[in-house]
Amino acid sequence: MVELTAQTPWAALLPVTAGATGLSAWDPGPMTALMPYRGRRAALSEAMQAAHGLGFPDPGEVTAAPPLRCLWTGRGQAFLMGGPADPGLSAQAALVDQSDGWVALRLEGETAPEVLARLVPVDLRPAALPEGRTLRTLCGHMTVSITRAPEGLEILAFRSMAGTLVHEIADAMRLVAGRAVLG
Amino acid sequence: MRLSCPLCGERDRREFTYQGAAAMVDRPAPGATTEQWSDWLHLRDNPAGRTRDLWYHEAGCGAWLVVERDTVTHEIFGTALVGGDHAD
Amino acid sequence: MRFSGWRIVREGLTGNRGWRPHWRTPDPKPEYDIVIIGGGGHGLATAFYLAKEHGLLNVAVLEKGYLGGGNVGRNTTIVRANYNLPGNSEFYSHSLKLWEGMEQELNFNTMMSQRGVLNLFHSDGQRDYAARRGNSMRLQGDDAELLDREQVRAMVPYLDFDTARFPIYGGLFHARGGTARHDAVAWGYARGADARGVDLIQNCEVTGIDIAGGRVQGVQTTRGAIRARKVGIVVAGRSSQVAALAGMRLPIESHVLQAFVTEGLKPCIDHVVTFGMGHFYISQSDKGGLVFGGDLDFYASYAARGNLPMAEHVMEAAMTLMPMIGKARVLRSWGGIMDMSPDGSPIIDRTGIEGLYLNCGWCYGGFKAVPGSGFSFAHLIATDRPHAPAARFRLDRFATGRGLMDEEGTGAQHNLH
Amino acid sequence: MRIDGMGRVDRARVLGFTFDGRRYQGFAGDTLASALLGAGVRLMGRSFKYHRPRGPLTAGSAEPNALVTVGRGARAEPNTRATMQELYNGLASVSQNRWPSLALDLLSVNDLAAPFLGAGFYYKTFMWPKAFWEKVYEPVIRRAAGLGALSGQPNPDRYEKAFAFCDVLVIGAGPAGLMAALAAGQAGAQVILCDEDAAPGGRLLAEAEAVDGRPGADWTAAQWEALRAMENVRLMPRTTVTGAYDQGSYGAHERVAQHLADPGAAPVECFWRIAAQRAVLCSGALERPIAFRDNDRPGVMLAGALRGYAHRWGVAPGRRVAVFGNNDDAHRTARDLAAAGLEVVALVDSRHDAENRAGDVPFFPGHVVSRAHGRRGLSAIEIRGADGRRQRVAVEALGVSGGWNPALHLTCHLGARPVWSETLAAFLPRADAVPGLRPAGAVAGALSTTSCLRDGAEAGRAAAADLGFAAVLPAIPEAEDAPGRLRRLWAVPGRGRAWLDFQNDVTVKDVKQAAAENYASVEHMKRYTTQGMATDQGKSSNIGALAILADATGRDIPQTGTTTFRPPYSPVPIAAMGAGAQGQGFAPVRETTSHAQSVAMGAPMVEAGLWYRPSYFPRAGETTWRAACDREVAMVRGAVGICDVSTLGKIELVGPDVGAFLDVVYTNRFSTLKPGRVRYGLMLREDGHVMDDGTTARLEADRWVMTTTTAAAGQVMRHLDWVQQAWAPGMDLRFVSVTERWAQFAVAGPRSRELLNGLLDAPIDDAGFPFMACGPVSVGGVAGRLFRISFSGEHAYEIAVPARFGASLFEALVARAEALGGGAYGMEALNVLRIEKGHVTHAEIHGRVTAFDIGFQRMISPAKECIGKALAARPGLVEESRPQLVGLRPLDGQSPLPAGAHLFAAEGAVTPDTDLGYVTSTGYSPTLGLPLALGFLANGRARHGETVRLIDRLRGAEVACEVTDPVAVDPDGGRLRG
Repeated sequence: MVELTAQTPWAALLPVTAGATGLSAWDPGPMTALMPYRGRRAALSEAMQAAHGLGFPDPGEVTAAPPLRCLWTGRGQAFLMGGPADPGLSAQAALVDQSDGWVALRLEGETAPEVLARLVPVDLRPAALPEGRTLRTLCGHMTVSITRAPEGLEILAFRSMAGTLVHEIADAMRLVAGRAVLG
Repeated sequence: MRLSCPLCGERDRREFTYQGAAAMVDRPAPGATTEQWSDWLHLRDNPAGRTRDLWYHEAGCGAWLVVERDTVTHEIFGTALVGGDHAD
Repeated sequence: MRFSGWRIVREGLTGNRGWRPHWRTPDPKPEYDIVIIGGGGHGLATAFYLAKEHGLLNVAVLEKGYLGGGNVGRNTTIVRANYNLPGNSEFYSHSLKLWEGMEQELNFNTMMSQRGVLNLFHSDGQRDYAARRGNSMRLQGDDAELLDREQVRAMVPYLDFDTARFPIYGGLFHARGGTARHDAVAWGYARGADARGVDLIQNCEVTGIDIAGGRVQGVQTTRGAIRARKVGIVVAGRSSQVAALAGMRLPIESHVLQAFVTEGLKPCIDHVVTFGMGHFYISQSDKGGLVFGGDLDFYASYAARGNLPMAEHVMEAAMTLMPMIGKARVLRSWGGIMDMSPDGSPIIDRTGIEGLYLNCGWCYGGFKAVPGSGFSFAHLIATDRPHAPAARFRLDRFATGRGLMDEEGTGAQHNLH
Repeated sequence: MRIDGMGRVDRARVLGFTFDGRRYQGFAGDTLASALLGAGVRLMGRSFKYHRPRGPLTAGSAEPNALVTVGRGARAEPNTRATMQELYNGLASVSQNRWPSLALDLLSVNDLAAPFLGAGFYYKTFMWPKAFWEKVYEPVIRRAAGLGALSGQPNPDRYEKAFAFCDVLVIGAGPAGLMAALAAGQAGAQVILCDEDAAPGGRLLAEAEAVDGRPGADWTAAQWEALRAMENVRLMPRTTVTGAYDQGSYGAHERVAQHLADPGAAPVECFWRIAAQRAVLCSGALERPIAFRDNDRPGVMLAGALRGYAHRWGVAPGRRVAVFGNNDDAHRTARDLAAAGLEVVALVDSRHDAENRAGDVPFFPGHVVSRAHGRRGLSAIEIRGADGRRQRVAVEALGVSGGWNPALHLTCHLGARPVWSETLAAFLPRADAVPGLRPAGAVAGALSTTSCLRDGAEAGRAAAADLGFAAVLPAIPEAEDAPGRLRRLWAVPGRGRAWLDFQNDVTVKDVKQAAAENYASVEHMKRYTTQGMATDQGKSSNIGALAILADATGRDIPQTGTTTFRPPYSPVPIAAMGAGAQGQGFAPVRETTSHAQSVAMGAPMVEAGLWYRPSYFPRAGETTWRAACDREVAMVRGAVGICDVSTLGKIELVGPDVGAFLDVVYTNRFSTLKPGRVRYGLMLREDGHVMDDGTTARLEADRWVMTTTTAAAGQVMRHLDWVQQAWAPGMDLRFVSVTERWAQFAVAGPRSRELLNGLLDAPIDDAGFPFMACGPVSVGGVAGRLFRISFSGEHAYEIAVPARFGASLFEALVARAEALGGGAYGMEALNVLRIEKGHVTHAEIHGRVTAFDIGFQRMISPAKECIGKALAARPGLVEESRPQLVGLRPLDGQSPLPAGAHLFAAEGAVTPDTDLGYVTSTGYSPTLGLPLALGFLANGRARHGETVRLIDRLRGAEVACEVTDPVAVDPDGGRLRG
């Protein structure tokens, strides 16, 4: 029998540190897109509470029941992360496996919002994006999901674009660090 | 230019894809004549002033929006989800 | 007054006191044979050719602002005949020939500069389409040359051939294409039309089109009613509003297209160069400014100004294609209102109303069309028969599906161009 | 020259620099212009048209004359305003637009020919002979024109773009801006305060006056520190707000490190996109000159600039100075210069009733300066009285003040026109010109420092209060409060040329000539004379020019109107607005899971949209791509090939109504598809033309996966979202892209099943997995999906596994394929395989073709509605004369068939009217041993078997071809099913 090995090509590119920020990868584990059927959002949320102890998030919201988290990711859509989704949820929602589809990065450090301000057209400072909030937007020319976690800003992007994503964020980190030297 | 997405809040225009007059929502019923179809697809009021048009929050939540705005001043009066609140 | 080098010397030696108005400022007469609504490039050229080619002199051009104040004065000045599809191909071919004789025809230096238009391609697929287009141009009798990467490098060595995201595979070169001094085109036609007796009436907005028995009777304006046997509408950027005065709904959406110019620089770009993987085209004016543009801002607008995302896209395209212009500074940006038709091609046609003629839908290609459009529209108005090179610019093609001219292949419906 | 005891430069820090190769010294805090003036240099540039010698007119960003090139080699910055460039040690600068040298410029011969080079002269000549324009006249004109030169090399500097967000954006850190920021900041609003200058203070830096009992500069420094201490206030010096856009968007250009010899790792410049809920515009006012004969001599400058050079930098263009004005502010200049110890030899005031406010200086009320003397530098002025009597006074510097124009440019960026104020003899901004933006201070017409402070504070308070902050008006510091008076004077009548637009050499005569030639609209005058079109966009000259035009055309100024101010306020480098795109940054790179291995195998990677795909996999001994391609095709036809097809869009659809939904978006019916089966589908745009094609598999009763082409994946997703949200909200289905989730590989060829059965955890057979079947499989314990579909026309599969296993699976597949006599194949082979099978790609479905054109008319189900169906039935879209998809092969069996060639009848003329079609795809078929092509031919389906001529004039090809069915290999599909 063939043995397939898991590979994440961006592992070789990370971590990156520049100035006051650090960029690293993290493993989001199983990810399931939850998309409630028509009129079933509340029912889905209840079923999720029963099965996982967290509800379906409102727009921009993250619900959590460690190790599980559920990130709002779009109109009628959220990603359950940190563990598999209860198959029973499929009575209320379309469930589609998204594992492996996304590269997950974390940007840590006080100047993380300044770094992403080079790439992201949304205010990511803590006052605008506090912990427990998430949003969909652009990072450079790529669509991303950005969430504020206790450790820093988490960025999900399409797996195939991992190289560009790392490169562009690392570049921004270096520019911000370069400015800091100017005083 | 900034648009308010009902789900995501105020966002830069670069997150949105434009799709023209909101009249496109009112697709002719089955059985309409070719002329009716052609008029629907091609002819436009194209107002210099208040209009309703379609925007897709492509780099955001994936919602299609009807935006009411002014084509001369670019003032925006309001945005709403196409198809209503069927699943947000 | 005939212009020439001798005239300049004579005036210079006598204190430049002999210069006379290039056109009169007439009051509108109560009646004309033909009223042209719109004193832009197309309208002025139409009036000029009505007078010159058809001997029709009892003509007025009504302009709500100043002559040449619309898109003829706010474009990137590119002239070319490098279209692929039947309809566009023969029309722009004819138009280019008129450009080539324009200065002598008008006795006005419009600075038509046939410095060559180079359309770059960046993949095998784009090369194939460039070849198809180039063959259409050759077939039409126009020039086209397919250059490989090394030939492109020899011609425009300042492009980024080594590190750009989308490598340059080659280019389609159209040597007879180039640029012209945009304002001068409007002024030249205005002066020529005026000299032949056409009344150019500025600050005169048309507020109504009088129709009786299915036939046009004249127009209402801010300077009074004017009777006319024939009325031509040629008002890019306001086509829907003026057509609505005649009860018509057009297949037009109005969009804003931005353009940019840098500070003056010593000569560094000798051709018109266009990028194939993003929206960017550039040339250098005789004054030294880099003149460049991109795509529509992509939202319906009558504001003649744009927003930053498209401006940034254009600058980004510039930087990936020709990083040597990075230190050139953008001096000014502006916007024009484009008549966008569903398939991206224009309309020159009769309407359902007798004596009322329509010229619109030039999208972002109107400048190079100025002489051809004026010539063909004049022919249509004067003879009531379409002029052969413009015969495919029919208003009914969207209803019939015949002769759609979707050059870009993005779709013969709105908002896809 | 330096003025002892004046200026705020740091005389302890001496900085060396060069100008045109000569070494000079300046001080920390100098600009290049102030350092040159300090070193006794007045001549800094040449004008555009007449190459007149010029010195600085201003001390700021509106400078039209003192433009130089700073830096060396590829880092050289042409057209840098010497008045804005901060001095650093080692700065190298050179003058521009002169040859051979600044002092001796041969093209200044143009100035002697000026009578022949008036407004618009070039429209009237250079037309004969016809061919001479491009060959003779234009090259000469181009070389003479232009200012600085680009280096011609790629830009080595780093630039960035960034976004910023605030409640209140304050534009300008002069007295009004500082107070506005303070008021809004104290209220708790998030504030951004931008100023184009390196140092805050605006005019306060250029004045001697006190604010709050302290020197203005000291007061400014204290305010700045107070603002810096506020967490909610962000200070952005060296940042010009360049444009106002919709909904409170602003562009701003920051010169991050242009004041340093070495930027280090920092960007040199940054282009900001600022989103602000409210803005306060405190951009101040710009002084305007008065035109008189030869008023462009080096040493003639704006009075406020002359005063500023003395106060801020302690320099002057010479010891003997004069001041000429039509207003009280000119008196202040004379007073301050005298106090600085300069010899003020004349204060000339055009107002006969003016009172001397300058103290003990020679005063000439009711006089004008009618002429300047001294070619390369001012040596004397001619003062003329009301009685016409003239006197010549030797001076080295003259300050001119014609009044002040509010710097209202940003308020016009959204299209609003300014309003003429008779009282101020200036245009003022409309209060509602830019929604959310309020002009305050001098830009709003406030005349005294006190009124600026008060207006700024009130505007800052109001902006914060408007947003719900509890804002109070800060205490207004005490300052000068004397409103100035002014009597209009635009140009001094008289002989000779009097300059309006210094850089473009537009004189009063030119404007009058334009009017005489009926270029009477202000836009006509501008475009005809080039007034206001230089690098300063007419900041100092526009109002004077239009006043002269108004006079010449018998109108007043409001009737004449203004030209339009447009972004940017001051020029922005392309590299800043396009930051990040140089090289690879223009678009993201998408890599498949097999990317690294394909590269390792030597495959050239080619762009496919944003993706990279392998072109071919060369093997030892293969010297051309064709050799590799032929071998790969043969491999697939004879054994088995592996191709990464992960770039195709994959959309997973779930729910009871998916089938019904697909019936709407596809032309053919999908609701009847059984679970475990796959169907090919065609999508139309609403205009009846083909949008995309691909297969959709019904994995389970309620679970489907659609594939799109690589190119159209985004468009199809947008389309599906549209159809569902707009037209099918009642249908119960949900979908999401899974393109990135699955790595998918084609396993194609007669030995494909054999390969798979050596790999899959459970073998498959034809009964369980017939053509167009799909189902779950397990590979080494990993759950995957298998589809029996074929683009190559062979017995083939596509196998998908979670992306993390993609690289590993690719490796295993290739190894096993090679063991079976096959291997990996790339895009070239893929293309040949599909051409042999007559399968279309976007080369054929290029947006202008219909289902009818590609022979798929019967795929438009007559039994149901679908998108595009109604308009696909338009008569023009189903006519037999339309070009239809055909196959082509050369009659001689060997001539290549270039794509892009056109098709003509075997005999007859070759004209646009006889054009029958064109070639879309081409390749050499190793299977058949001859070139094949696909193309579109008028009435093509009825012409199979006929001969047509392929003509490619670009590449000199003419080939007689046989028209065939598009399918050249295995037309009955036996290999697919076998």
